[in-house]
Amino acid sequence: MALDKRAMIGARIAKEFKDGDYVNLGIGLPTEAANHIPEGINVIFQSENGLLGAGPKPPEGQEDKDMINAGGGYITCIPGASFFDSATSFAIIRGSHIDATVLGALQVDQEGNLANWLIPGKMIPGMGGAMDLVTGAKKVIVAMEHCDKYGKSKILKKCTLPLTAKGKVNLIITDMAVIEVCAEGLYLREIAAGLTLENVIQATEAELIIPERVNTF
Amino acid sequence: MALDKRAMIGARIAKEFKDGDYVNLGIGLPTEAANHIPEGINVIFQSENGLLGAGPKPPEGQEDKDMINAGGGYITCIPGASFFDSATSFAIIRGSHIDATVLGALQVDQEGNLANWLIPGKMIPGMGGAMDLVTGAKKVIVAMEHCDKYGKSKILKKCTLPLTAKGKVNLIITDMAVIEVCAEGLYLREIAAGLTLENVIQATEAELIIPERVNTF
Amino acid sequence: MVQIISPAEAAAMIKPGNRLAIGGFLAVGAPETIIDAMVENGNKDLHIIVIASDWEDRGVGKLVVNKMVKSAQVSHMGTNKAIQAQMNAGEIDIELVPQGTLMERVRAFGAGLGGILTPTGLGTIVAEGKQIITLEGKDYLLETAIPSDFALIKAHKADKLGNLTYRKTARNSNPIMAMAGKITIAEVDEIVEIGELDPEEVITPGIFVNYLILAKEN
Amino acid sequence: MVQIISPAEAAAMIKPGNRLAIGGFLAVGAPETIIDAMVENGNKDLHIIVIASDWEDRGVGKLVVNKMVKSAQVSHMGTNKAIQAQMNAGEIDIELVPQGTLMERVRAFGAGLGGILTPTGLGTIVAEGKQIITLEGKDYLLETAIPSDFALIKAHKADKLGNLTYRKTARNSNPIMAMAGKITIAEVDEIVEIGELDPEEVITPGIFVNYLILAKEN
Repeated sequence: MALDKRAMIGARIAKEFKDGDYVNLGIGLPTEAANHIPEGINVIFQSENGLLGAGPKPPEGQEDKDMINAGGGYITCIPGASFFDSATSFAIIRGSHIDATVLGALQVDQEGNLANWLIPGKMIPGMGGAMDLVTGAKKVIVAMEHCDKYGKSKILKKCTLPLTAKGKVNLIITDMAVIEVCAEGLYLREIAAGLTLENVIQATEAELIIPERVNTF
Repeated sequence: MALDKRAMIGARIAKEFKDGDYVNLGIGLPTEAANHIPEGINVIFQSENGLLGAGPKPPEGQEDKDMINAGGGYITCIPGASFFDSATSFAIIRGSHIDATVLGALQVDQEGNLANWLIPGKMIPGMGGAMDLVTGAKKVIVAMEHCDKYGKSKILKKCTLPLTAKGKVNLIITDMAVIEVCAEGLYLREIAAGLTLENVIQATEAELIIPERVNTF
Repeated sequence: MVQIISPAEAAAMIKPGNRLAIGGFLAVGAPETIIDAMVENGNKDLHIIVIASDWEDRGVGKLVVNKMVKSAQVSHMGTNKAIQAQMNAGEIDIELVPQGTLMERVRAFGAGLGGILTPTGLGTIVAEGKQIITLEGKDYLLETAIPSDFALIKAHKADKLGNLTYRKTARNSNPIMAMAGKITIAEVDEIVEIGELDPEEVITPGIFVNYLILAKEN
Repeated sequence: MVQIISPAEAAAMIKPGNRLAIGGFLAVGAPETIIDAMVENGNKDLHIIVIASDWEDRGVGKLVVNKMVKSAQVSHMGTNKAIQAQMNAGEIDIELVPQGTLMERVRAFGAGLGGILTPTGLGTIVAEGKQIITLEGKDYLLETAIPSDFALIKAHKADKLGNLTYRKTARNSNPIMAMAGKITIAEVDEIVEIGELDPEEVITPGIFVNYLILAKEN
């Protein structure tokens, strides 16, 4: 994905966070959000391998072999951080103590189902902590490109890949749109600057509910 | 109970411990065992309110309000002690990490059932940690007077009081005898010095299996 | 993030019918300052989830003596005659729960689990009315998570993010109760600045804590 | 009490068919010294219980690459092509377990529980063949305890009673795996005298630990 698209999505994700929120960012695109936290908003990042208060990458040469995030990358921790074991980490996650989790997706559908861990016949990485995160976080945000590399919509009427969790997604943020998952279906809330309503509808297999007011982001 | 009887039972309990054992002593008579640990045997005492390495009572005036045992009495801790929460404490207990637990009893029966927490119609203290201790410890030792204050046997064919746990008692140590609970029933292993086999049999409602060799203690 | 409030403000948050998971073991590690404020505030019709009903003049025993408790899940009541008397008079509903089971049921709620399978209580009155699950020939009781509205706990130090440390055996049930409150209020001996606690020494991460109260001197 | 042994002695204890709960997360906090000794010893037909299959040249990945593993319960294998290849070739049996569920199932075994009820995995292939328990209208999967013969873990410091501390994110699954081994072997950076660890800083009480191994310098 182009750098400016990543930044745009990252910035839009970051707007979802309130001061004092505890947030878990999945690897890849979701981590981009950390670079766009608005001034005056303090967000505390959890790393599910056992850390609250994950900080930025250390300067080169100052890596600590015992300080990694859930993606395996070297990190630091901020003042007020705490370490704990993996069972406690997932008690935090599954017990709805995390305010928001942001994950990538292969597919999302209009029932809020998420598929992000398995393409049958391809490499099977395993679900890691994703199923627990999606099941337990107070708010589940999916961040992804709107379409796959063949131009096909990743927002479907019904997921075709094995699910990560059923009916748990709250918000979808892509390079084209911001879509809220409600009981009645998918509400189109925002469109990326420069795109038309028609562009988004055409790029989306799922039915979209179009409210009177759709903002630009 | 007379002091010398308490000491006799305490000393006999203490003989059950091997060097390096982790032991939980119930309140009352079982704590007497701590005073009789043989030279050269190191036993580490757990207190189920969250301590491994419970030590003796502090000298008067040196009590710490945050240092109690499960009976509420002030204690100290030994070098090598550790503090933990109550869930971890009972994970230790129920997970069979405790080598031996010693508890008092109202009744024990020949199937290894124990009743030690409730007399219907009387005060109901609650089971506290007793049910977990009896269920989880590797070896469950009951320490008590052989008969109640009316002279009635506390070792029965079948417990009549509400049970603490079913079939979990391994050894019964009283002021009259040491009795092992096996699949076939109760083996009389030892008789208190000065008593006859007949004394013990008469004082015991349960059937006793009398092996060829019965020692004195 | 946490807010530092007064004991009276804490007591005022708690409404009739609320379920309170309260830390402490025979009043050691009990949040006495919050309890005293509740007694003063006159909270009523409380459900308490506690290891023990403590002493009549210490710990949650004070809530009982002042007739503020309508029901309790508790493992030990041997040190408090008031709760026995109220139970016998039908003024208080008691569910006796083995201590280890109580801790797992409270932890389960905090950890988003529906319950746990335990061998403790099999063949006793604790098993009455409960589902027995057999796994590879071994029986277990299905014990369900215990929900709570508030956790009221006592810790030693807190930083301003709510990270907590405890002191000796006053730790006991407090870290578990702390996980389980929809709202967790921690009474502490000392509040320090962010960064003053070593991340390794934190026992309860601040994410579990909503409010801090400074303990009265005692 | 614990015994201090050599890495080779540890490897020699482990027999074909044994179930090993091994600590670490993407090889951080993995007991590398024990793993290397096992590779050298040529242990075979192992079942491993791990968060991740790590890297081909780090952590439990080395056991996989050397074809020592016949089956695994694991939550993440994305960093190790060897385990994917062996799985596709039918050389290794894999049960994929959500990471939080894996930790609870391992903890359950160590804590004497038969299992736990979790919402994680409902409506996914993880739920296939499992019992669903409905409590107050909410569904949960019944997930059973995962037994293990050995726990192989990495800690930072140990005293001679086996009390352990950890370092930063190298803590991860280690304290949970430590609870669950019928025999627990801890590899540590440093062994100190009894009394040198503050009772408040101990994360894994020595009761869970049977053997200590000093880690190779790395």
